[in-house]
Amino acid sequence: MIETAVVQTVKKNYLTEKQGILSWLFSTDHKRIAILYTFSITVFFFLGGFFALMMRLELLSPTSWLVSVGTYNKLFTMHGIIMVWFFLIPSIPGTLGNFLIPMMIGAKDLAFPKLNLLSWYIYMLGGLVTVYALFRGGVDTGWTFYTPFSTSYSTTYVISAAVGILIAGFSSIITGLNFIATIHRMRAPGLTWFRLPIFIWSMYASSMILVLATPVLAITLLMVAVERIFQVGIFDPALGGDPVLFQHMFWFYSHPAVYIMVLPGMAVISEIFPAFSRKPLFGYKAVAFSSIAIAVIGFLVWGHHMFVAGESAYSALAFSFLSYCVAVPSAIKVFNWTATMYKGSVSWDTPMLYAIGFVGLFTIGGMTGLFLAALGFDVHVHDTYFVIAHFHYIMVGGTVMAFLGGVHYWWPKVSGKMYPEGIARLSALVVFLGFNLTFFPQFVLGYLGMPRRYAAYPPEFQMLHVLSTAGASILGVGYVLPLCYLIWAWHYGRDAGPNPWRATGLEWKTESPPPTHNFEVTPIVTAEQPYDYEAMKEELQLV
Amino acid sequence: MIEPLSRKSYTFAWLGLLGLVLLNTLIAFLNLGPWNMIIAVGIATVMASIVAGFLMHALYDSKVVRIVLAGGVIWFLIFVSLTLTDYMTRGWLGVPGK
Amino acid sequence: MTANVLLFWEAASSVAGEVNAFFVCMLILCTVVAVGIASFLIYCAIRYHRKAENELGSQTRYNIPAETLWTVVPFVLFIGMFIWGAKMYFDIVRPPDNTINMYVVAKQWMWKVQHPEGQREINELHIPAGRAVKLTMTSEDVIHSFFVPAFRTKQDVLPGRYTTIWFAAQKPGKYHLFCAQYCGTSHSGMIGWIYVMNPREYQAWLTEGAAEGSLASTGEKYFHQFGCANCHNFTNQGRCPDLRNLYMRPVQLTTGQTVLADDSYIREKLRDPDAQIPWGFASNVMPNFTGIVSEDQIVALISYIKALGPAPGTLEPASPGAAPGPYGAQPAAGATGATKAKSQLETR
Amino acid sequence: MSETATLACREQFATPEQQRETSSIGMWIFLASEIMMFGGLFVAYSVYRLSHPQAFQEASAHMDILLGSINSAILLTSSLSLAFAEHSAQAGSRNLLAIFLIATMLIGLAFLGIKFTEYYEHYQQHEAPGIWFDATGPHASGIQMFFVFYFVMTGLHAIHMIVGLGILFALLLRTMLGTFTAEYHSPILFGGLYWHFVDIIWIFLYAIFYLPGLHK
Repeated sequence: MIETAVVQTVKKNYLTEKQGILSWLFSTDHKRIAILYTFSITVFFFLGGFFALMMRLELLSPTSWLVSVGTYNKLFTMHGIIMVWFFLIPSIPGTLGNFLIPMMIGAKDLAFPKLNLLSWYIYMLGGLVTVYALFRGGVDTGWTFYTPFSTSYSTTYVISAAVGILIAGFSSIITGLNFIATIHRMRAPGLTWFRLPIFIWSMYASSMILVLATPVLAITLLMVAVERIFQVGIFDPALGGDPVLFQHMFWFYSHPAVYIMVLPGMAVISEIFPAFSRKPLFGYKAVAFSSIAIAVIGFLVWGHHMFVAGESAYSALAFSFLSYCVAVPSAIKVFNWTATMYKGSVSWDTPMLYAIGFVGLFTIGGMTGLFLAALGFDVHVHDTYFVIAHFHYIMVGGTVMAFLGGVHYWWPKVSGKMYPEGIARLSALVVFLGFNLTFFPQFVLGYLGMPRRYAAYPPEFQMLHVLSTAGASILGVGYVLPLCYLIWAWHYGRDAGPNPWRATGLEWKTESPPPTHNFEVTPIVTAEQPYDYEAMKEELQLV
Repeated sequence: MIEPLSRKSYTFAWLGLLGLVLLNTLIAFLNLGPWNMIIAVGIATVMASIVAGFLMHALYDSKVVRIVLAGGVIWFLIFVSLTLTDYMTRGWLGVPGK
Repeated sequence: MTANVLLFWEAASSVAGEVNAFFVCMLILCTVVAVGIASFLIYCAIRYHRKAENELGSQTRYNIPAETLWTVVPFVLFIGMFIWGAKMYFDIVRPPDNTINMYVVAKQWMWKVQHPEGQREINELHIPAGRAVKLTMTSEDVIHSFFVPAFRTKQDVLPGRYTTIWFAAQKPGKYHLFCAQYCGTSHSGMIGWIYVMNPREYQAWLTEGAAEGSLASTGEKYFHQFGCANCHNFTNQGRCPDLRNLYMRPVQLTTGQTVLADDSYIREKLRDPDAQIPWGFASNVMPNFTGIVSEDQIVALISYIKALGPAPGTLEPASPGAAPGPYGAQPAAGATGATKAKSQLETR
Repeated sequence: MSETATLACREQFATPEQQRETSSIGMWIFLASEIMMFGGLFVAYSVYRLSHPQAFQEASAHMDILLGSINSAILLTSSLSLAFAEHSAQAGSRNLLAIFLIATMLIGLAFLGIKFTEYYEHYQQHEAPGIWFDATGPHASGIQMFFVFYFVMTGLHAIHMIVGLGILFALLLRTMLGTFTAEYHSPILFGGLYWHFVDIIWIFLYAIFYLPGLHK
């Protein structure tokens, strides 16, 4: 039983409360900041996607034909930097997280609204510095900045890019801090931890990583910048440094960062499955704790990026074992999502299609992770397209699918309008097929021995590369379609009403779009469990 | 609400800290081999606990605050121990170069 | 494409078969699981498709036995994968005794190989089939990675440090050599070929190209050129250690520790002479050769020291038992290379 | 706490108590993040300390132990002074609060003055890597590494000190404007948390940079 008292009809919502560009740029409303984030990450997504498309075109031919080898190196570097730090990491937390966390816990806003706005500005500043590096001629170190290449050999704009990422890192820390404090202290009366939606649990786990891992990235990039500016050997063996130490420090951040990217995706999926099966999420407690387990164990596995990098065999054994341990909570989640559909009332709306696609792709991505965690097998496929395919199945097949699913699911809440269902289902299908055609051949390429970051390659790999490029163009269409029809729907979609999906959760108890303070009266939660569809019975009979 | 400590207890904490700086410095003049570093960092840890516990009121603040503080410290220990595991176990398993 | 698939299964080294076997087993297991999950998703989507707009699903929340099952079973399977993966790892990285020892110096963007017999190759490596070959590798600039897909093995090549890789090619042929770690502009051009030859052809190839003498003899030349011989002149006056019978022997240091005089130790002495001073010797005696001696020259010098063999009056050559260090498996291999190189030295 | 409930709080909070607790958690999370930031440097220091033991020992002997020890005492005293400021704030005594804030800032400035004097000494002795550095002898590269970490870590610490001084100055202004009362003074406590945390970092920096070179 969730009681809310929406007494009077609200004329103004958060979109119409104030007008003018300045009312957006200086807004501390978490919903408006979420919209600001949506604009920015969309721009960065298509920028990063453009680089990816250029790379795929270049790889149509075994020889370097479209761009020079040096340009290709800059393309994959900028693709990685922009997609990881300016799209994937802020994507779901910055947009859906910002919008939904206060609404789901019945709060008026995040704990620190000004910091929230500040984090967007910091993120944009970081983005601008990185784009500056891009326009000055780009960076060619790879997004991993491996030393001593990045510190002593690259002649490109490494410092600008590193500083841009460092700045964006502070934005991540502030966002994470804000979420944790909000979830701890801003919950509505009666909303205990085990009454929270899984979205909140997963975002909490993701925020833990943001806060504890990002500062290590900041300090690592700072050291790279110091080494480049002052020509002192922090990581350069010629001056007594150790390049493997850089890898430890980098992956201590960057492996957990994978979970920063995918946990919010899992958060979205854990909401979509119950809503479109009209059934509580199966194994709620196991799913909740598995999020926390992923966040904690995820910090203990970074050495699996270094099995052939010269780390000790003993260390490699430990990291391999721990990597298998972190796969257990992910497996639990997959089985629980699947079980949620069993004996449900399953609809085929677009968010559900994305969610089912997510589970399929995430399963493939996760299971190829089991291949990679095996020490002896990793020796062969490390730094090949097998790895590329694996993490794209997690990042794109996982996070991006979840993001698109979430955008469709909460679009009625955000905009107050419905999106066109038919074309949305079609584009979900296009994304799914395009994605598989792009990345599945890369598993084969990887096992055949095609190394990553090659602008030119032996001709026997061409067939698979052509397939992959063909898939990429389909995938590109699949991403442009939602952009078009969602913008259309913002103006011309039919009115959605407060709860078009008949879903549970506090965010559906208020108007669409919500009023500036989310709830007219602070809700009091009395339901013993989340996803309380028993309480929906009355509402459903009215339909 | 955090109850204020008395000025007297702050002063005692401060005197204790000054004493520990002195102790740490004096011990550093003795050559104890590898123990020098262990003792220096150990005494520093005791000092840090005094500052965190009394001056920063971690001992008197809410449980969440202590969990957050413990989280920061534990994560740092994870970082340092797993990194050093690599460096200290090179060659343990008889694999050349590893 | 068919050629690809053939290459795919080609087990060109002694460990490749095991990697293929692991791959196939994992592939079968994961396909079964993935197909199972996908079918269940599709079955549920169709079987439980919403019939009426106001329909509700069953409100089951927990099923502890099922949840325990799908937590424990994957974990047990994962442990199995870990054990197999770890076993395979040691098969791949631990070299057998009796390897042919070669040196690789990588630089942007080429592979330089030095055979003990003195042959030098760039972006090519000729090896005999059926013999285990061990490469001791270092880089002059950035990190590279020595990757031979057909051999299913790979190792990063680091500046300032030696790493090793070994493989025993099974049958003659021509195989790709790739640099797998991004190393700058022409990373994709840092490729080469491994030529696996019949042992007899290999011998012929060796004699054809043997123009400048063995690697050890080149090392001897440098040993005089850089003035090493002025101090390390075997008269053992007490200022400098006698380098005979040093290779792969334990050395007691002034600090009381014992280290093994392996390739890395000798390399380190040229780079940072006072880092690990042997017992009974003073520091600040040997000059620092950083920037003076190149990586190529260092491997030649190491080969020379390796070839110097036992000191006069010592009857036994360096034996595996004499080196209780962490690299216990190496001395026999080292000794074989050393005796071979030494015999070449003597014939000169 | 019934009388505090009537006090104003920001609109997203229900009560001032909720606001104080939330901000306190936020501050501590920030400090946990700071632990990891300095933690990265401590990890790197440990690795190089293990691989260049003699060089680090030798380089540490170049530290000015007298100035370092004085600075430790000074910084601890500034923490005491700030603790007194917090105490005065809780007692509602605005004048004492202002006096102790000013005292803390002056002591903090003294710390920075001594720190920069040390930096200048190192510079004059050609111990500033990347700017003016010569070291000879067998451990030159290790000594340079020590000084790189010395400058990066104490430099980052000094930046934190400067930020801390800025925070104290802002708090002082708000004190003079009469913002803080016995009921509402939590910003003073949060400023204090930050300042004491910076103090903790110095305690460790002192132990790893100044002390190892004292014995022969």
